Amino acid sequence: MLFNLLPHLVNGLTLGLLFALIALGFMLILGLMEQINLAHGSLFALGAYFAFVIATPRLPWPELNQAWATVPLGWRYTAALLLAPVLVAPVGLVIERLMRRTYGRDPLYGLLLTFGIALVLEDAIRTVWGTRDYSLPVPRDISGGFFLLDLIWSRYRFWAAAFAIAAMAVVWVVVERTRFGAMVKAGAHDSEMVQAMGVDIRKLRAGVFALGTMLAALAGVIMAPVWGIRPHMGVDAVVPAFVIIVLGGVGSFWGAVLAGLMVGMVVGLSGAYASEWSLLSMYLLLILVVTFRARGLFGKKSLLEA
Amino acid sequence: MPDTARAHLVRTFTPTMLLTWAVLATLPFWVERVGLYQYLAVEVLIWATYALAFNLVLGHAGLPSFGHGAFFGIGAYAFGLAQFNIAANLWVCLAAALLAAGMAGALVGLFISHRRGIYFALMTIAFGQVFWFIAVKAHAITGGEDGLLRIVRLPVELGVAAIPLEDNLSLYYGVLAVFVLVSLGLWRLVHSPFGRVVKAIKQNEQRARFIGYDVWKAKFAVIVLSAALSGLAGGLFAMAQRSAFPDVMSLHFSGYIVMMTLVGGGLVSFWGPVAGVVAFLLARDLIGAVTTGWMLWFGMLFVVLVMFRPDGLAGIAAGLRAAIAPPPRAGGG
Amino acid sequence: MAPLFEARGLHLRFGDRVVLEDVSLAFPAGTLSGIMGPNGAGKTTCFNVLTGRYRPDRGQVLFGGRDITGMAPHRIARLGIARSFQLMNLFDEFSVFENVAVALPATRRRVADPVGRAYGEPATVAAAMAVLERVGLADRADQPAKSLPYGARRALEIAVALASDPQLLFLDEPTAGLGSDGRARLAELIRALKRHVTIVVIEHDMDFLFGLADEISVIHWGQVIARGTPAELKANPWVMASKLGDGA
Amino acid sequence: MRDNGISRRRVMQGSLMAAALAGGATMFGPWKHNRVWAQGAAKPIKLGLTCDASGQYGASGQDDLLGMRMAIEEFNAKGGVLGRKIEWITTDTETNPATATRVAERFIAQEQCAFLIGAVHSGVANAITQVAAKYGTVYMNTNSSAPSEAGENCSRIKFVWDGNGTNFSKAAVRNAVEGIGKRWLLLTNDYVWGHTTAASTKALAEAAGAQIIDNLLVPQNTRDFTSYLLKVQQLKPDVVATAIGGDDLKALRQQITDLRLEERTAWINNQQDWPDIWGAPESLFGVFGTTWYHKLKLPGVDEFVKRWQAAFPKSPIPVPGNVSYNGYMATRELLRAVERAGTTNNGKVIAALEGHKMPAADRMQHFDAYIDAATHQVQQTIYLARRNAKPSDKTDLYEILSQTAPANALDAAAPTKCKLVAMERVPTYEM
Repeated sequence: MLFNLLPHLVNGLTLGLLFALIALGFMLILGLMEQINLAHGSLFALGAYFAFVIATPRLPWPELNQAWATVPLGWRYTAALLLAPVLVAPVGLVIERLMRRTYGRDPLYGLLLTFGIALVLEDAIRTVWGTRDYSLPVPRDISGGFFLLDLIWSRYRFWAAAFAIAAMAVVWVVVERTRFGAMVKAGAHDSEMVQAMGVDIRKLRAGVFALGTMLAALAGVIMAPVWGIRPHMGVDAVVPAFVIIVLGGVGSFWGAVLAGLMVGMVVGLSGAYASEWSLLSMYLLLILVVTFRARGLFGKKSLLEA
Repeated sequence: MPDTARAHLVRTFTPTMLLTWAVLATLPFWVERVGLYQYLAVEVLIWATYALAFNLVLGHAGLPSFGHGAFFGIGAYAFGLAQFNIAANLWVCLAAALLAAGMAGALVGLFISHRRGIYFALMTIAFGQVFWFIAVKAHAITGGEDGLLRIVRLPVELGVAAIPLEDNLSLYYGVLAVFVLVSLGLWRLVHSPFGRVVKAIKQNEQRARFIGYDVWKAKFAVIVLSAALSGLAGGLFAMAQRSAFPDVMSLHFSGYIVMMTLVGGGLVSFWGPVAGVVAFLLARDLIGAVTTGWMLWFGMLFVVLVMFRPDGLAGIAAGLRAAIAPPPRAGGG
Repeated sequence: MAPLFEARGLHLRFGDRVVLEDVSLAFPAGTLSGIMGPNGAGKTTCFNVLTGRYRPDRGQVLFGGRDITGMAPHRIARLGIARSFQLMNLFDEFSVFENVAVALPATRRRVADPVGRAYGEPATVAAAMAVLERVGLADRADQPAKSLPYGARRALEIAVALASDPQLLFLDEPTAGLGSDGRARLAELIRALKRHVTIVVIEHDMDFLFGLADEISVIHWGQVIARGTPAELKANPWVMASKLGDGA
Repeated sequence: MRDNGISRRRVMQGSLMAAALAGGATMFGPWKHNRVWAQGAAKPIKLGLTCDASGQYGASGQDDLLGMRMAIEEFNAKGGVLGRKIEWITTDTETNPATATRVAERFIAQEQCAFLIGAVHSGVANAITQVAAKYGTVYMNTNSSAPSEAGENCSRIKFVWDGNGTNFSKAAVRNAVEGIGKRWLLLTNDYVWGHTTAASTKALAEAAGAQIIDNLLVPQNTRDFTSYLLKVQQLKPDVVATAIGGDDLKALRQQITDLRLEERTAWINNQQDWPDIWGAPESLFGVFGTTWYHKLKLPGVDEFVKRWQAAFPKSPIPVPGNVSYNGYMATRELLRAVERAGTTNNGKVIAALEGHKMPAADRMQHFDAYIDAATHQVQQTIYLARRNAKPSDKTDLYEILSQTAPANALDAAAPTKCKLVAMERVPTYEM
């Protein structure tokens, strides 16, 4: 029994790490700026599409594209991984700029604004790239399968999980161990204090948003080979992201990580043993947990409840 | 102070109300002349009823529900299931739609009426997804994604006579009757003691509690009522569509009703949601006929409205009125 | 005779911070009591425990001999205890009239009525106007609450509390942000109210309180460090030296 | 003119309106018409093309549309039908039944379309059918292949042009049980199409002597199949028969080929649609079904492909596939039926379609096809194919393994489930 269960636990673990990665940027913006960014999913999708354009390659300039196509896939993929988040960041900054009008108002407006932006971006993606699916090519070294526990596993999945851990570690260091992080955390709770420290709060917010956006886009690039690339992928990502945030507790880094792992486990195990319920499982988990712990696992009281 | 007393006495019928009803009552006579069609008019009315019911939570109680499509959809399924399993009678089926959605609202309300702000919104999304998922999944009952088909547009049984609602025109007037009743009822409600207390809770929950109101109970009642009326609209939608589908319960559709209500100005105006529904459905139909990317444009319009005019069309109209004539003294309107 | 309102041995901790420690207070009917203390001393927290916002870890709150410890705020309010807030806490979208009208017992009794007209009865309007008359806002009844000047908002804050026709009225720093004119008028108002209702006032402003209160309790570090009439406290050099009243 | 009450009412409203406006200008709707008729010519015949442009089947719907447009253009090039030109209108049905209902209502009531064509999603097809049935409007379901379309959800006014799940199972299952192995695992999308298809596969496989060791239900919109694939590996079946649709299948395909699981187990898929394949050709796996392929070695195919390419040089998919083919065939046969009937009268057009035989050469398939009078489904050649190891060009993705004659792929149960209403009970019209 345990031997049969083990593969599904391992699967749940890797899946959970990926879920946590998807939720990370969402968590940053929500936890530090107390703004819900429902366009998170669209930024995630944009990251995947930009990576697709760079890696396949499908650059809009024919000559450059031809030259770039001769570069080995490994380099193109690496370039996509590094560049796509940078390219999506300006989109996030535009969203932040638009959102400024909602600061200080009911957080509902931020939610509505980003909902509208998400619809616009999804339709923009559809207009530019069409409704069809694309797949992101992955270098041979990190694709294909390998044997473990007498089963074939996807190599990419473990690579992606490792990458998720690395990304989370970087975010943790930035938020917990740098001056920038300290300012951001202070600014979230007392913007006057930060201004008194001589920091431009607007730049700080833009910085947080840019970071959150890049994380969303990065998650998009990482998830693209697993989920495929299509206009709807944004919604597929933002819904688990918010489930994880609420489950983990708004503003809690470790809450988001733990919640991501829990969701991954629940989805993975229910997929194997009660497959019809696997999509519903995360919502049931959410309702169950939040019924007993109103602010999620590690949530603190927040402005968002007002 | 007779002046003050008068300012707070709200009339049962107002010019806006009568004008809205009159425009809607004559709509079938000119809708085709302006390049539209009867069925669209039916949908406009149904969504308008739904939006008024939804605005009870969003605009009047300040509860941002992002899962209301669930109640609309449950109403639609309940209407069809009652028709097939209980009795093919309009009253029975509409009552079933109202009750089933109200019960679902009560269940959700138990979990969320003590939540606030964004937590409330997130929990409604979660519940909306659960209901949507169940609707897709329980195909033995709902027909799954194929939908619950062959729902009949039942006649209005009045004991001595039965008025058929088979064609779009008569259905339109049937739905109009419901719309008039619902809008009148909600108008009374928002100006009743209960309605004012809910409005007070929206503005300041803590204070409302300290002047002696059971805030959770009031919110619970609002959620149940709004869910039930949304379900009623859903039942009418099942009639119009002759079927019930899970799609209206999806996150997107739950978001659309928020958009319609907000665009119309539900936060500041009782009739705003109706204007929002008209704007949304017309835009969908008109822009949708030209380009498949209509949401791109409507979404941008929505974004601009949220940024600059969160009070929506009603706010813009009020602004225009104020620009033309000096503002009247504040009153219940 | 037992006091109208009594707190016995209240303890409250937030995490590892002790906020209230063995606080006992008693407010006899018909008196005006004051609670004094520096910022962060636990005055407002104490109010919040007394009015049901927080439940104490230990101790008892009695109203008219009845144990109301940990009772929900709306239930406590219905028993006849009203409070105002330090940070103003009004219904901003309502008119001045409606702020008061919604708090009337007559409206509260009809809360379950979803079809009748709110404030439709002449008696309701008269009751609301009477309250506004008492705080001097009757001529502003039709204005939106958010358009009122600061002093008038302070008065409305008290009017909302008064509207429920309480036996006991808690006022949390009613002078906050008021100039000397405003304070004088407020003192006038509170003195007038004192004839009808038992009042408890939290205040920074020692002079304000000394001029009004029958008895004052001084809270510091979550404890009651002194209690007495204004005259007794004035004679207590320790209280005076700590300049507790400073900083209005 | 419609010969029911609608037209009279419309006239009455018109006069009321005219009186109200006292001769005011009439406004026209903003619809994009494809007017091809000169002033004074006979009134054109209008077709409402109900194609998804967004949602799960957006890409397929637009490919479907190209086939329809090609047939219409061919008819217009030779003077239309019955001397009348053909106009068409399309609106995005969003892969959403509620939207499809509204679009169908508009096409019939407002646009006065004589016929409706198009669907990929069975919910959308049902929604359109219900509206069309109310008005008696003849409707061609081009590409929705749920077996229920020709079974319990059949309709007198609807004709189904695609092969369905049962047809494909019949073509594939017996050979696989005998040739590959008896331990079968089903991987089924958890909705109506998946269930009905899996049920028919199960029945056929068991009849052929196979044992179904498990049926894993996969929720719709599943993107990550890892837990199912692990389970499949643990259960070690000989054959995995999938009934996974649309985007879900694309994701599954990609994950299976990435892990090379196709080498360990035999996979049998139901029909695969060309627009779904085109997005990710490298991930084709197992054996699957189709009704047509653009490199079938039959007369007329090459010429048809060239015509299609010339007509739509900007198509995102460079060659026609089964979806576009079905759109073309449905439209062409509908217009031919109008010609045969000599009228647009719906009863006569339906009569001209029912039981109609279409020679193999004319359909560019291996066997003659016919429209089943009992179910209104086109009974046609079913092809099994697999990934082409030696493609002749970048569009040459299939290796056709077999062709099954309609008689051998027939869904025997369908006529017992399908109850067509009598023609007398269908509202009639002529436009």
